[in-house]
Amino acid sequence: SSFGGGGGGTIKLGAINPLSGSAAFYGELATKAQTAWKEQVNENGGIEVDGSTRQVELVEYDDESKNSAARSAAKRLATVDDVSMILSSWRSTGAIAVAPIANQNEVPTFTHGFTPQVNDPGTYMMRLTVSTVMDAYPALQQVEKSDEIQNIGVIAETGDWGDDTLALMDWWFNESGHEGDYKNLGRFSFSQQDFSSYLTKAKQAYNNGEIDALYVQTWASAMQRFLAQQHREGLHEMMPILTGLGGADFNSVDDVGEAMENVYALGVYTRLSYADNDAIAETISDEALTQFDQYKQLDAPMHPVAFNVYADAQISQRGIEEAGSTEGAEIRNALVGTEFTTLIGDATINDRGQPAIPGALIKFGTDGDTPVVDEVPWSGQLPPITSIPPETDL
Amino acid sequence: MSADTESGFANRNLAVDMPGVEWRAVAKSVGITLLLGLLAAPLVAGSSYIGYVALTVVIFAVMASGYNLMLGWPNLLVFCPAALAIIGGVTSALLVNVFGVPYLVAMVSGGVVAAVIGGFIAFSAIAIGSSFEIIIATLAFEEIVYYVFTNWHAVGPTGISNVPAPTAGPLTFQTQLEQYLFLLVMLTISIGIVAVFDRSLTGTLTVATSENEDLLRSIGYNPKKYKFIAVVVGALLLGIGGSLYAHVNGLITPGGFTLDQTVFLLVIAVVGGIRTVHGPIVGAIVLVGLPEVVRMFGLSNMKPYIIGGMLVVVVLFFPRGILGGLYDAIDNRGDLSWQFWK
Amino acid sequence: MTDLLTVDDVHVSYGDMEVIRDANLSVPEGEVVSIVGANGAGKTTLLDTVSGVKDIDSGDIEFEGESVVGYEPYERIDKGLAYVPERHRVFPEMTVAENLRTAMIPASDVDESAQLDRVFDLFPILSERQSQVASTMSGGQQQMLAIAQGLVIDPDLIMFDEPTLGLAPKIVEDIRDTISEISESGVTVLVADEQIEFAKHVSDRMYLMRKNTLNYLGERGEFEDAYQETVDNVFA
Amino acid sequence: MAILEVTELNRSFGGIVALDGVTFTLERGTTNAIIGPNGAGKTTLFNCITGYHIPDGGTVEFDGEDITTVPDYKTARQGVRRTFQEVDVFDELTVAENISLASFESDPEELMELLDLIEIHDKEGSELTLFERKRVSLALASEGDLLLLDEVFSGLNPTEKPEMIDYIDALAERKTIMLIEHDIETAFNLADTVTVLAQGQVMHTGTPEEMLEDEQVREEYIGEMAI
Amino acid sequence: MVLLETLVNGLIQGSIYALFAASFTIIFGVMDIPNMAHAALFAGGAYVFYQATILTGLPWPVGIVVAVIAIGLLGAILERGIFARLYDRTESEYVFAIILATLGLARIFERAFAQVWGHEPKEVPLAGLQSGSLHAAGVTVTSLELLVFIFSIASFAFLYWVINHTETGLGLQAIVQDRDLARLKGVNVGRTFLIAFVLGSSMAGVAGVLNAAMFSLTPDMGSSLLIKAFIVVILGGIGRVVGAAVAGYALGIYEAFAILYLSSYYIYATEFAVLILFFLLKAVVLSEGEDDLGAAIADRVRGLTEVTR
Ligand SMILES: Nc1ncnc2c1ncn2[C@@H]1O[C@H](COP(=O)(O)OP(=O)(O)OP(=O)(O)O)[C@@H](O)[C@H]1O
Ligand SMILES: Nc1ncnc2c1ncn2[C@@H]1O[C@H](COP(=O)(O)OP(=O)(O)OP(=O)(O)O)[C@@H](O)[C@H]1O
Ligand SMILES: [Mg+2]
Ligand SMILES: [Mg+2]
Repeated sequence: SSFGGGGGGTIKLGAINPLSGSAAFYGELATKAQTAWKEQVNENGGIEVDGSTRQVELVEYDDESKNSAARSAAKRLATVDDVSMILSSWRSTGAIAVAPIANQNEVPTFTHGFTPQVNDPGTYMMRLTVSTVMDAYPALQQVEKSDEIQNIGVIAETGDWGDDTLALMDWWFNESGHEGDYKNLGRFSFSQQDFSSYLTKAKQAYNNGEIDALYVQTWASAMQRFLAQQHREGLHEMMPILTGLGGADFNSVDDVGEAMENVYALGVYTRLSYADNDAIAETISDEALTQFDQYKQLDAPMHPVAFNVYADAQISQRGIEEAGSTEGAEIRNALVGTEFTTLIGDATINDRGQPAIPGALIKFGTDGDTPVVDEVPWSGQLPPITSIPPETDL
Repeated sequence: MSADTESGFANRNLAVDMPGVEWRAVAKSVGITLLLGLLAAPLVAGSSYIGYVALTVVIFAVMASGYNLMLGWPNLLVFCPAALAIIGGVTSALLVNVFGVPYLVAMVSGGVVAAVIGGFIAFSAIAIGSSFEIIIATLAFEEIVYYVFTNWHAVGPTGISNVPAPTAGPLTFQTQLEQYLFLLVMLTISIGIVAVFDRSLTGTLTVATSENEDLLRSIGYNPKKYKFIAVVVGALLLGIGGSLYAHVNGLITPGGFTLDQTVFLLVIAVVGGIRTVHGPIVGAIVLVGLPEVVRMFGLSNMKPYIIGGMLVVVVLFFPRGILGGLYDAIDNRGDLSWQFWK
Repeated sequence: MTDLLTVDDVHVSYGDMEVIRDANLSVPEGEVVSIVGANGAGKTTLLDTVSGVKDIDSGDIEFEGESVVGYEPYERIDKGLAYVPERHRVFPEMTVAENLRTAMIPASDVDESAQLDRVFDLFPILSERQSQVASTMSGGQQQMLAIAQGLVIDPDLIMFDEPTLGLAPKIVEDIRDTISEISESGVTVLVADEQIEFAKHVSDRMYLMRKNTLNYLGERGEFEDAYQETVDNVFA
Repeated sequence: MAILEVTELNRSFGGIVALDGVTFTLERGTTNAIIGPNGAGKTTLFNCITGYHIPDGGTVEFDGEDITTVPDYKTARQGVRRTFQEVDVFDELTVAENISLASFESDPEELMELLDLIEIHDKEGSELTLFERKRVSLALASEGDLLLLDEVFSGLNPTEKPEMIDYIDALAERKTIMLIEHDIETAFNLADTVTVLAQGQVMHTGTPEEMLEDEQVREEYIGEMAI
Repeated sequence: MVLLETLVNGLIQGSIYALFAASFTIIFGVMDIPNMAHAALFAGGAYVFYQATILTGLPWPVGIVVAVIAIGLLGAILERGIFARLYDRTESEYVFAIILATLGLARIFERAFAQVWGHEPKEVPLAGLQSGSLHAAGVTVTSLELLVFIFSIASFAFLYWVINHTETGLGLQAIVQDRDLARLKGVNVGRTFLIAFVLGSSMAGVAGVLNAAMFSLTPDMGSSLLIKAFIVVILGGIGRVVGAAVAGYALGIYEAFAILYLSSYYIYATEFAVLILFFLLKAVVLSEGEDDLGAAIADRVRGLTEVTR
């Protein structure tokens, strides 16, 4: 905004991506998706603000997968670069570190952290990303519906997401009195390489009739390792594996091959990758499919995480256009409560920054050794859930 | 020549100086810190980004000063400064948030709790003796602290947020400049503590422990005592640094105080100059500032190469760190008048 | 009689400080030659250069008729040149047996067990303490081990730097006898020592190292007087 | 009055018996030599007296007080000081700093005067020659009433030895001294009494003259060369 | 039944620790180089293999050979270019120097791997071993797991032989204890250290290939194993090959059983607490002048029985 008013100035947007460190894989995808989006927007003239179209300038910083770096990046974006919005910030603890700066400086910030901690009313931290609690919801629905699955074993990460998951299980089965029960089979660390001992424990519980299925809470690459290993040990032949986003959205479902057999996973962005499957296509709106077709023309990664980042950018653009301003507070007002159509479908964001987005529970099978969608036991809008016990029921 | 030496000796009158603290040297160290710190204050005004960076520099300088006390004087390779810092930070944040204790009291309590834990660490490290075993045992301790905090409800993996800004009686340090001045005072006090230690018999004896324990014992000193003091005082400063971190940033998370942070503090101490009073300040400026410079030149992508390369270069060519190397160069030139600020 | 070792016009320095100036030395095969001199005179440095631990600035060192300048210590040892350094330096955390085995690494063709028997014969305590860690041995025991390390490689020339340091008088006598014995068995010996009495006793020839220069004092029968003269002149 | 009384001292390391019932007494103000073969236990004896090692059995009394289990840094304060067989000084400190560190009551300058260290007071420990190091380590040990000196003459050349004898003589005027020495001539010159230690046991005690006359001592330990 | 399976799990987990720790034993345990970039060499081997086999299409044995050569060469460059300049520093300076320099290198390597091959986790098939499996006594293991187990045992056996029964091994110990004396006593100091470092690096490279085949390949694949390797080597007793092997498997087995029975957050915390207690205990049991824990304990026991007799 240093260029002053009128149509000449660019709109500055920030991005805090992990380009190194443990989350670097996501940072890499985010950069590519955001760059493709920016180029597309600028080719079309830019973002329309208050009658004039302005070009987009992206300022990106590496948060090194560390909170302190994320925080100083946010501070820099807010004070030195004076951006109108921050398109991405990663990890839950990263979001917590960034939140005060986003709020103080009134910079709406899209986060990919899953913690409810930044979801105070009026927050500038927004997301289209599923929270840990939303993550497990469709799977729990499946337990409710299914006659075979009554009791589930739970394997969760150490740390806050795992805590949230177990708290949800506790609330669902014990407090809310839903049918069935869960058994905590242990916590593992994200960097874990070997899951043999957990698998042994799960097998034992299954053989003793204590559980009928296994819920695994983890994210992407760890989930990939888990699935590969349970498949090697033949666990999928005995019992279904239930999981959230991690099971469907990791790098490439194809890599895991046969291991996807008998896996139930939450698909949100992944649905697009399976859009040629009829059952899946039914869960996606036509408008979303059109937008996705346009996305495919771009030089952007065909990866669920990239779809999510792209959708964030889309919503940001609509927000700015809707607000007719590059002022953070006005953009936020425009974002909250408005229904936007993105390539992942229709979505709204509430005053706590939480989204309501479409999703589906996908049961995978295999064709030879390529995973295919077997059926879609559940689809619909995932409601915003901001705390445990959940304030909103499905 | 010999007359010269003798008069030199008489001037130094070391025999008398040795047991006490060389207060003038301490005053110089403290004065320089305060002076240069105040000169930098205009940069911090407003809510400028450079001011924000300056706050981080000062906080890390305080923590690294504490760590330097453990590494530099008794040469103990204690590998858990981050754990001590977060113990101080969490103590102080909880005291203020939960019990409404005044900030200064909470800060000192944070330091004291860290110092007590530091005492246990010192005790164990001294008993263990072998340097690699000390490294691993303290690293293990750091992991335990991490597990305990992430699993403790009062802290958890997402840490404590909404930690209020530091206060002193009626004063609240809210703006960047206020916080900077407060931090500068704390840094000056820390530097003073390190300088007193350095310029006292205790400091000399602590250095001697790293050189030859048997000899030290044979002349009537207990090396364990001096190592213990260095680690405990170091832990005190780390705890206070952790408290400053929590309250200035408003947030403290266990994940931010693991091995990475320890390594960062180690790098600050070594790059600045182990066993130099001002080394941690120089190290903090370089290591907190460097990424900003890298960013300014649009070399973010190259950062791991730049930082990694710098470490290799420092190790190969400046084994005593920037300040240590500078002092050596000045010493070698034999120009004693320059040593006034050592 | 041929010279097994000759040192020709050798200059050595540490940094800018020249510690050996123009040294000339010849050690005839089968003889015991000693170098005496005060602390810091440069004796150790000279032995270091012969062993290859320290490089020379100029000059030549010939062993068995060939120049060894530029050869690494392990190459010289393989040629039969052993060196027992001063102050009983042994590998502290190795046992006695490992210390001896290590010493034999560079010597390619020795009969290991025969050599071990020989040194155990000489120092029975080493045989008893084969599995004791060297650093826990007494000072004198470590010195015995250091000497044994030199002997086990069955050298043609063995250099001793202050071999009697810290040894009890009785053992000193034993060492003296050993030196005579190995000399008789055809091994050439070069000793550097401050203990003139000891040197006098064992040597066939003697050199005096003084202020970085090496002076030849003469053969047995001559050097006593020559030494006394120098001592009177220099140290008076 | 006896300054040091050692009674039935035992110490072994694993299977190695280093001290085996050592008993002796030192009179205040005397100079005493300990001689004996290598590995006899001489250094171990010093280690046990000072509390560097705690003996397995037996007692050490210093000035009438039992110091058997008192650690070395405390016995050093009580007045038992020693030098090490490997000559030790603080390499990173200057001579003057070294000495003032070790002096509680005595005047460091006077001590430096006595040991001719004034000239080199400003040199760092690492820059010293062997003889200088020996003098500094002697100075470090000089604070006590009882000085235990472990082979202070070894490695000194014939011109330095007499100087060292002078220094020790000067100290002996004020202190009780016990020295381990393999140089029989020097030891016997300095000592009022001589103790022969062998295989961890006291073989003989007596005056130097008596030792020289003792057949067994001469044969097994001294040999003919040393005299 | 479950016990047997858990034991097998522990052995597999232990094999992975052992696999990494074996190559670290020679570099850290014997040569005293706390190489923080060891995990990068480990991942590097796997990337070279990945490049050679998957991307270039060479057969897997060639891939292994290429990985061994490439990482060995990298090790040689590091040893000559950096470590060799640090050996004559004083002990604590040396430890600082190595830790910092190798931390710097680790960052550089990780970044370079990420830039060349990307952050995306890679599947690295190795001769179809992942899918082959063996069943016996109701326990299933894959051929790969079996191979890793055998390979880690073989690595330790090989190291044991190198360190204790070859001149290189003896020379290596001599160098570590007193570099100058070793040179003087005729150890070829430069060559011995170079050989040992190259050996350790190549072993790390091969271990990396196996690890990537078992799980997946990322630039930071070895970093969580590095701290375990430190623990294993130190627990085993610096420089003791058999000790390190035992410690590696013990750690794996402990974790397997802890998951089964402790079922809590505290598996790792207890692991670390035990580690600290072990060091303290060792410090208490070993009095001055002793350095062999086994001997010291035997000594204490002997002392007790003598008293009671
Ligand atoms: N590594 C070194 N660096 C610098 N100077 C050295 C080094 N080693 C020896 N010198 C110097 O070289 C000179 C000769 O020393 P050298 O050790 O050869 O003497 P020496 O005759 O063996 O003495 P001593 O009888 O004490 O063993 C001395 O002045 C010494 O200070
Ligand atoms: N820490 C130890 N561990 C094992 N054995 C030891 C230890 N310390 C000393 N010894 C043994 O105890 C015996 C006595 O050693 P000590 O050092 O007291 O001998 P010394 O009389 O001083 O001999 P020297 O004249 O050679 O110095 C020796 O056999 C030695 O090997
Ligand atoms: Mg010498
Ligand atoms: Mg001794």
